[in-house]
Order: sequence, then C-alpha cells, then structure tokens
Amino acid sequence: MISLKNAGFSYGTRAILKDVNQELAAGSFHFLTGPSGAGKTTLLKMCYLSLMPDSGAIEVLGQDVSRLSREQVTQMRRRIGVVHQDCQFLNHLTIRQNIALPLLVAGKNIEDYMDNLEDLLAWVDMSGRADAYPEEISGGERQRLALARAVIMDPDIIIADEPTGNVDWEMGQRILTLLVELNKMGKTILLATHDLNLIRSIKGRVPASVLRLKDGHLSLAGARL
Amino acid sequence: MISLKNAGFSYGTRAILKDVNQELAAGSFHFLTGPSGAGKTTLLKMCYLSLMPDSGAIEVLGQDVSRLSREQVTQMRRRIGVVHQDCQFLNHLTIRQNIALPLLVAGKNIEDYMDNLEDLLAWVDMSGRADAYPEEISGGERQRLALARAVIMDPDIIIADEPTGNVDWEMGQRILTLLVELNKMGKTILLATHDLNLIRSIKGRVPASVLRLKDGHLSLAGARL
Amino acid sequence: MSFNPLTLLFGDPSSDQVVPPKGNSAWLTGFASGAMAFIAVFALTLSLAVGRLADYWSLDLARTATVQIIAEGDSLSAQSDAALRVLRSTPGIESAEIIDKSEQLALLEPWLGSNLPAESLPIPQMIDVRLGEEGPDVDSLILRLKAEAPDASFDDHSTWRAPVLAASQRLRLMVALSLALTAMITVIIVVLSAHNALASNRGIIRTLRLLGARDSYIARAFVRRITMRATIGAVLGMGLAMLAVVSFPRQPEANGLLSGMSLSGADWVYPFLVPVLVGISAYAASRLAARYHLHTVT
Amino acid sequence: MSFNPLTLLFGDPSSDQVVPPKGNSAWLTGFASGAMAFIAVFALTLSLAVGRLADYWSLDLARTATVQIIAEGDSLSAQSDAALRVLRSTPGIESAEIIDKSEQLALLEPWLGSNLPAESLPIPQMIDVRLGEEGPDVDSLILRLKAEAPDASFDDHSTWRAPVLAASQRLRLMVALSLALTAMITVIIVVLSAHNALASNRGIIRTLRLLGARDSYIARAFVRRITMRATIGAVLGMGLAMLAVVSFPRQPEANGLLSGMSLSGADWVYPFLVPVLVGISAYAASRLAARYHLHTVT
Ligand SMILES: Nc1ncnc2c1ncn2[C@@H]1O[C@H](COP(=O)(O)OP(=O)(O)OP(=O)(O)O)[C@@H](O)[C@H]1O
Ligand SMILES: Nc1ncnc2c1ncn2[C@@H]1O[C@H](COP(=O)(O)OP(=O)(O)OP(=O)(O)O)[C@@H](O)[C@H]1O
Ligand SMILES: [Mg+2]
Ligand SMILES: [Mg+2]
Repeated sequence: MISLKNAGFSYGTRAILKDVNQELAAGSFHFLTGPSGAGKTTLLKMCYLSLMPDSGAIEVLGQDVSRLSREQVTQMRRRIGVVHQDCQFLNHLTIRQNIALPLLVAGKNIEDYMDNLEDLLAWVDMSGRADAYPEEISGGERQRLALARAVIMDPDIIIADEPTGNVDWEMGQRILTLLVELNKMGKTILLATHDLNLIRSIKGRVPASVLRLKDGHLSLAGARL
Repeated sequence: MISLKNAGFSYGTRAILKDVNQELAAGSFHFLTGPSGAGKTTLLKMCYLSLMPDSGAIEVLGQDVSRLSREQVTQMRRRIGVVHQDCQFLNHLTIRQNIALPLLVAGKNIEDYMDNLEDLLAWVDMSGRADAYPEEISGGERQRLALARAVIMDPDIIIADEPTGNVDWEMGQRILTLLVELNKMGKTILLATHDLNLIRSIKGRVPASVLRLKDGHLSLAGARL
Repeated sequence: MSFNPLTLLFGDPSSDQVVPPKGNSAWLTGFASGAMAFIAVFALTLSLAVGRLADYWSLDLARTATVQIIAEGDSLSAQSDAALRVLRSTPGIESAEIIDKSEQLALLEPWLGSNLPAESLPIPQMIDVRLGEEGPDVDSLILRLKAEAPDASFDDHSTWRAPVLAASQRLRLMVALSLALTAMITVIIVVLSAHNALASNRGIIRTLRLLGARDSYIARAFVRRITMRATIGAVLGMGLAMLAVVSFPRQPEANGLLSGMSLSGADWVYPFLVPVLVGISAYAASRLAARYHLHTVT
Repeated sequence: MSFNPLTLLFGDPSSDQVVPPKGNSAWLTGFASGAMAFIAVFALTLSLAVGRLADYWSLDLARTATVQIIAEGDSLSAQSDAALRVLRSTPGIESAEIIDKSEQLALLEPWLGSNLPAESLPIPQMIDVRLGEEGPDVDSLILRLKAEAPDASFDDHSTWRAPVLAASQRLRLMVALSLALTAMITVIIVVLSAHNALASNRGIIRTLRLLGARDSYIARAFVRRITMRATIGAVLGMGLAMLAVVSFPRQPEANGLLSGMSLSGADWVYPFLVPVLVGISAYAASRLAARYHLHTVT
C-alpha cells in the first residue's frame, strides 16, 4: 500500500528523514513512534501526499507520488483517511457537517451515509454534541471528531497522528478497538503515538508492527516492547 | 491560592460543573484528571480568569474573581503561568520572541531575563529551534514552547492543561521534573492530564494530590492510584 | 481549475457551504464595491453631462457660419439674394437663412441698448449658414461669393471656435480621466478585497484540500461567494447613485449652460454597465486570487 | 483603554511587535485609503476649479453694469460727463469708465463685421460700471441719472445673470455633494478596513490578553499600525493626485472658460487636509474597533 524507497526529506538544511526504506503491506497495522521532533508527522505527511520526498521515492496505492497529476492526488486523498495532529475544522459548520465534509467535497450523496455517520458519532461518544460547533468542544472531543471524519469515506488507508494524545485511557482503548476492527476489514493502518501503553495493549488482537523513528532512520522496534 | 466555593458553570443549559468545592493551598501540587469532555479545561479556565463561574465563587490569590477590575485581572494573569490545551502563538514571531512575550507585554526589560530564557530553552530541549517560527515546529515542540512561556515570568501559580499529551515519555518526565522543581520553590501547580502513568511517576518526589472530575463533581482520587 | 462560468448562475449549492457565510471580509467586499460603484456611476453621469455640454459648445459652433454683406439699398438685397443662391447651391451647406433685422438687433442689445433707432441704423445684412457633416470647400466658396456678391464676407467662426473647443476638450479629458481612474480604482479595490477574502480563509482551503476537495471545487465556492458579494454591493451602490442623480435639482430650460446631472435616452444603459464591470472584475479577480492561494497553500 | 495620542508619534516600539507586519488586510487598508485619498483630492481640486469658474461667471457679472447713452454730438458728450459724475459720486460704485469706441466695435465684430464704417455709425456711448461689494441703491441711481442725463439707461445685467447664477450654483452643489460623498466613503472604507484588520487578528488579541497584556497595550499596537498604514496610503494617494493635477494640460489664457485643474495660492493647503482627515478617521476608527474587539474577545 505504502512503500518508502530511500526516502529523504529536509526542511531547508535540516535533514529530518534519511534514506528511509519501509514497506507497509495492504491490511497491515503499524505504529510509528519516536521522540518528539523526530519527524513522525513529517513522515506521515509524505504518506498522505502533503509533502514530497527530497530524494528517493514513495509509492502510495501502487503509484509513485512524485508522478501524480493534481487530479490523481485528489482522487488518492479520498482513499486515505487522516487524523491530523492539529485537527483543523471548519468553524462555521457543525460537528456533524464537519464529519460529512469529505463526502460533500467528493460529491457523494450524504443521505446514503446518514446511518454510517450516526454510528460513528455514537462510537466516538459524540452523539450528544453533533450539533455543536468545533469551537465549543473539548480537546479530546476534537480528536474523536477528527477520527470520525477520517473514516467516514471508508478509505483504504487510515493514517492517524497521535489520535489519543488528549483522551483518557478508556476512550483511547475504544479508538484503538475501532481501528483494529477497521484493520480486520482489510484497511491499512498507520498510527503515530507516544503512548507505549497503547501500543502494548494491542498485543494479541491483531498482528501489529512498531516502527521507531530516530535521527532520521526508521527501525522495527516490535521486539523491544 | 485558589479556592472554589460551590462553583458551578454551564455552557447554555449544559451544566459542566456543579457545586465544586476545593482549596488549593499555596505551594501545593495537584493533578486534575477525568474523562474527556468532563470539564477539566473549563475548570482551569475559571482558575486563570478566562471564565467566570455561573454560581458560587472562586478566589484566586486571595481575591474573589468576580469582583476584579480589568486592571486587576491583568495584574493577576501576570502571576499565573498557563499552558493552554490548544497552544496559541504569534506566528510572525520566533520561538524565542514568543517565549519572551509575557515579559514584553508586562513592560519588563527583556535583557534581564536572557539567561533565564536560554536556560528554559535548553530545559525543554528547544535551544536549536529558538529562531524557528511556530508554524515550523512539531506538536510536541509546541507544548514544550508553551510550558517555557508559562514559566518565564516566574509566576506564583502554574496551570497546565495536558502539557505532555504530545511528547514522549522521557520528555514528559523532564517536564514533570521541571514542574516538581518549581513546586519545591513554592509555586502552586495545577496540572490536567489523562496520563495516569505520569501521575504515578511523581510518587515520592513531592506530595501531590489527584483531583478527579466526573459528572460535574470534583473528588480526591489520590488513594485509588 | 477550469470550470464553467454558468455554474455561477445555476451552481451546485453544496460547494457554497464550505465558505463561511459572513467573514471579516464579507462586509468590506460588499461595501467597498458598493461605494466604488456609487462613485463610478456618479462620475459616469457627470461625464455624460459634461459631454453633452461640450457637444453643445463645440459642435453647435463648428456647424455654423455667417455671411455678412455691407451695402445699401437695392445693392444690399440683390447681393443678399445672390449670396443666398451661391450658398444654397454649395455642397456641404445644409441651409442658409437671412437673419431677421429684429433678431439681429436683439443680439446686439447688450451693446447697443434696446432703444435703438432700429430702422435708421445702417447695420449689415447677416446670413446664418448651417454646415453639413462634411462642410463646404471654404476657399472656392469665398471665390464664388466674391464674384456674385462682392460686398459679402464669409466667417466660419474659427477664431471664436478655437478656445471654446480647447476648453471643452480639456473638460472632456478631465472627466474621462476621472472616469477611467474611478473604474481602475474600483477594479483594484475589488481585486484586493477578493484577495483579502481568500487570504483570510487559507486555513479552510488547506483543510478542504487535505479532505480530497478538487481545486476547482474550492475555487468555485469562493469565486461564487465573492462575485455575489461584490455584485450585490455594486448593484446597491448603483441604485443609490441613480437615486441621487434622479433626485438632483434640475432646470431643463437652462440646457445651454448646464442642465444638472441627468441621463437621457440611451445613457440610461451606462450605469447598468457598472455592476457588470464590478461583477466581471470580481469574478476574474477572485479566480486569479483563488488560483494563487490554491497554489501557495500546501 | 485610555492612552495619550502622542504615543502615536513617539510610541514605544515594543508594542508594535505584537501586530503582524503584513497581514491579509495590510495592503487593503493602505491601498483603500490611498485610493480614496486620491479620489478625494481629485474631487477637491475639481471643486475648487469649478468654484473659481462659478465665481467668475456669477460674481464678475454681478459686479458690473452698463450705462448706455443714445444721443448725438454735444448732447452725447455732455450727458456722458454728467452720467460719469453721477456714477462716480454714488456710494456702492467702485468705478465708471467710458468704453472706447474701438473697443466697443471689437465686441460687435461678430455681428457687424470688421469692415464697419466705424466713424459713420451712430452707435451709442457705453459706460462700464464696476460695483462695490454692496452695490448701489439702483432705484435712486436711476432717478438721479434720468435727471442729469435723460438719454442714459442703466442695465445691471440682472436678466443675463439669473440663469448663469442658477447654473453655477447647480454646478457648485453638484461638486460639493461629490466631495462630501467622497469624504464620507473614504471614512467608511477606512473604518471598515480598520475593523477588518482587527477582526482578522482576534486570535492574537486573545493570546495577548491571556498573557497579561493590558487592553490599552493591545489597542495601542493595533491603532498605531492601522493609523500608520492608512495615513501612509493617504499621503501617497494625495501625492499621486497632486502630481496628476499639476501635470494636467492647462491653458491659462482661457481662464474665462476653464483653465483646467489647478490650485492657486491658499488652495494648496486643502489637499493636505485629506491625509489628515484619513489619519484622524483611521485613528478614531481603529480605536473604536479595538475597543469593540477587546470587549467581545474573551
Ligand atoms: N514547516 C517546517 N519548517 C521547518 N522545520 C519544521 C517544519 N515542520 C516541522 N519542522 C521541524 O522538523 C522536525 C520534525 O517535525 P515533526 O512534526 O515531523 O516531528 P514529530 O516527530 O511529529 O514530533 P512530535 O512528536 O512532537 O509531533 C521538528 O524538529 C520540527 O521543528
Ligand atoms: N464554548 C463552549 N460552548 C459550549 N460547550 C462547550 C464549550 N467549550 C466546551 N464545551 C463543552 O463542555 C464540555 C467540557 O469541555 P472541557 O473542554 O472543559 O472538557 P475537558 O475535560 O477539558 O475535555 P478534554 O479532556 O477532552 O480536553 C465538553 O463536552 C465540551 O463539548
Ligand atoms: Mg508530530
Ligand atoms: Mg480539555
């Protein structure tokens, strides 16, 4: 689904990623961890086509990202659900409208997805807040809202950047369970987190690998947890 | 330092806090925990004079907050250092300038604080990024920057809303150590967090109490950890 | 980023939702384009009025000439008839009429007084000549006049015309310049406020992009909203300006001097071009601004 | 939120840092105030030029009169002298001069031709009378003239004056209205862009507040920045407009008709009032807007 081939990236002269090689197979579940400022968000941004590698290549859904037309980028983004670290919403739309936004911009008929939408709201425990506006909800609620928005389009790949940083342990488990179920349905999951307990708690539920980013290099850290 | 007396608060008709009574003594260290959406941020906002209680009273630094003039509110804010959950910075200023902002707006001579500032930058491991702009730093770096800004004015009270949500365990420990040292210097600390491991890790270093907010009520949860 | 401008009119309402209905810049865009439309319509009306005035001054003078015959008695009337014949048979001359003595005296009144001994004055015979679009061949006309009516002299007012013509051309230039400037400023204000509207919504553009919105979808939503605001503002501004123009005190009898601000006949069409101009520039400006912001937002 | 306006000039530079140097709205504020200053100066110059023109038309006519004496030979010169004496001794009359026959004939040229048998014409004697500010008591003057010079008639041009006066007053009104409108629109545009500048920086206001900034500190920073931008824009706009005015083609010899756009003497002061007006409105508007946003931001 996603394959990084000697991918490198720098902001100006600061090299963040150096020769990263990694293959994320379809239907796999990966955690991405590493110290703050290591470049996790940067790596995820390359996977969701928001940044292009400086060197090497990245293939997403079988296509080299640097060779995509704008239209292809758009089409591909509709197949990737993303929870951004700084969850951005449209403040003039309600929670429900924000969750439905990917459907709207893709020209889907929102009526067809209403059940799905209400289920999702219930899953992230936001049913009671669906008609509030983004500025009226708490930090953890924003993260849950972002997750709901990421999965509404039934994407092939789900990329989540620290989706549990502001929620309590129970809610974190609930979110993880949702992701595990989606993974079981065949979706590829890439989840950046600092929370080692969260990573440990998945043991025995799905086969997940843990990638550790440090000093610009990516290594498999599964054994050490 | 802070005392809540039958404090109640609602957003519209949704009651968030009901008859909260709590006394935070000078020099005490308190964790505030509770499920996402329980009202932690709301409670903190009342402590740093950003919201007023609907009923009951809140005293901060010995004064009833509802009786303060605008000038008194300003003076009081300079004695309270806050790490907001959504860290807001001035994007046209550098990291260093952002950290120095509370000094600037209080009319202090920034030269006098230069050593302090560089020490703080080093403590939160941001020395190398001090001339970057807020939009060029990572989520965890933002939180560390916010903490540095909160303590630069040497405040009497430090209120931190989820200051470790986006940093790794080592950085979280480092931040906690900084707060513990500030507490030992006599500052009152109020820290909202979901991370029970963080709370557990303070045991034996300073006497800290854990407040648990649920269904609008605040209870002491120290014994249960 | 290509899309059918017709969607502006029929549009898919869904894409509108993604633009905040009232932003910081909504009022500014609407009001600025309204105010500029107001000024533009005012300048336009002024320009039309001045144009009419200048036409009156220059054209009227340019298309008249006078023939004056200084003689007495029979010779005078014979030469008058001869001159009239010559003039009427000259191509380029529309009409030639003897000016009535009483009419002539009326014109002389301010200098000679009204109690003139009218009949006793040996004042010359004047012939009022109206020239056609093309005008006659003046040199050959003078030769022929000399032959038929030796005491006749032809005066095409060219010495009088020059300064009036120059003045009216200066006035025209001045007003045309003001009009051009107003139009230019209107367009720039609309461009800047379109740019401002998009700049203050960069966050929304970024979010929509990442959610898989096409550039054309985002552009369409903004372009429609901005064009609407600017056009509605301009229509209101135009309406107010027209109201002001219509209710302006007017004195139709003084039309030689200045009949006030007014629009006549086909002139009523021009003010309506102002909101069209504003609409088109808002459309073009917001498309360009959208293209710019869509390409600089990552 | 009270602070000394003098800090605008001397200011503490530190508080400036907290306002983004160039925001979405910086260009808009500067350009809009510049453009409006340009239009205002243009309108002002036009208004001054039209004012002079109207003065020329109405005042000049109002302050002249003519006495005409129809008589022959000795009677004529005797009556002329008598009339002159009467006129020169009448309070409210500044001067009275016999119009030279050749001058008079020059005026009559277009109607009578240049080859007039000058001396043989029994044209009347004309006296050019200049009236003072107040003007004479016309009725008693006419009676006295009748007594001393029975063939003299007094004409104060009132029939000619009325339509010219009416037209020039209409023109004045029109231009004054345009000027007032321009000033009003300038102020509103400045107010709106000050509001826009503050609205797009609400996040900064909120952050500064929470960090312990006084309202007056925040207001000062924004007010200074916005006032500066608007004033600099207005100065540039005024400069450009003055350049345009100065380089406008002019024909001083045609001053009766329209000497072009120009400023003379004390008129040069007025354009400088435009940036002052803009500066003051920007200052007031941004203070009000700052007060508003500081009170609505929590
Ligand atoms: N736009 C940018 N320009 C310059 N440097 C940047 C930019 N964005 C991020 N950086 C720097 O690149 C490094 C990696 O950032 P990134 O956001 O990828 O870190 P991260 O691993 O996600 O950290 P965290 O866990 O704190 O979110 C950081 O040091 C950051 O300061
Ligand atoms: N401005 C607002 N208007 C209306 N409701 C609000 C507003 N701000 C917060 N709320 C609601 O009040 C409740 C408490 O919010 P608060 O931010 O205090 O929660 P929290 O305990 O900090 O949660 P988290 O751990 O997710 O940050 C939430 O359900 C939230 O949706
Ligand atoms: Mg990150
Ligand atoms: Mg919170």
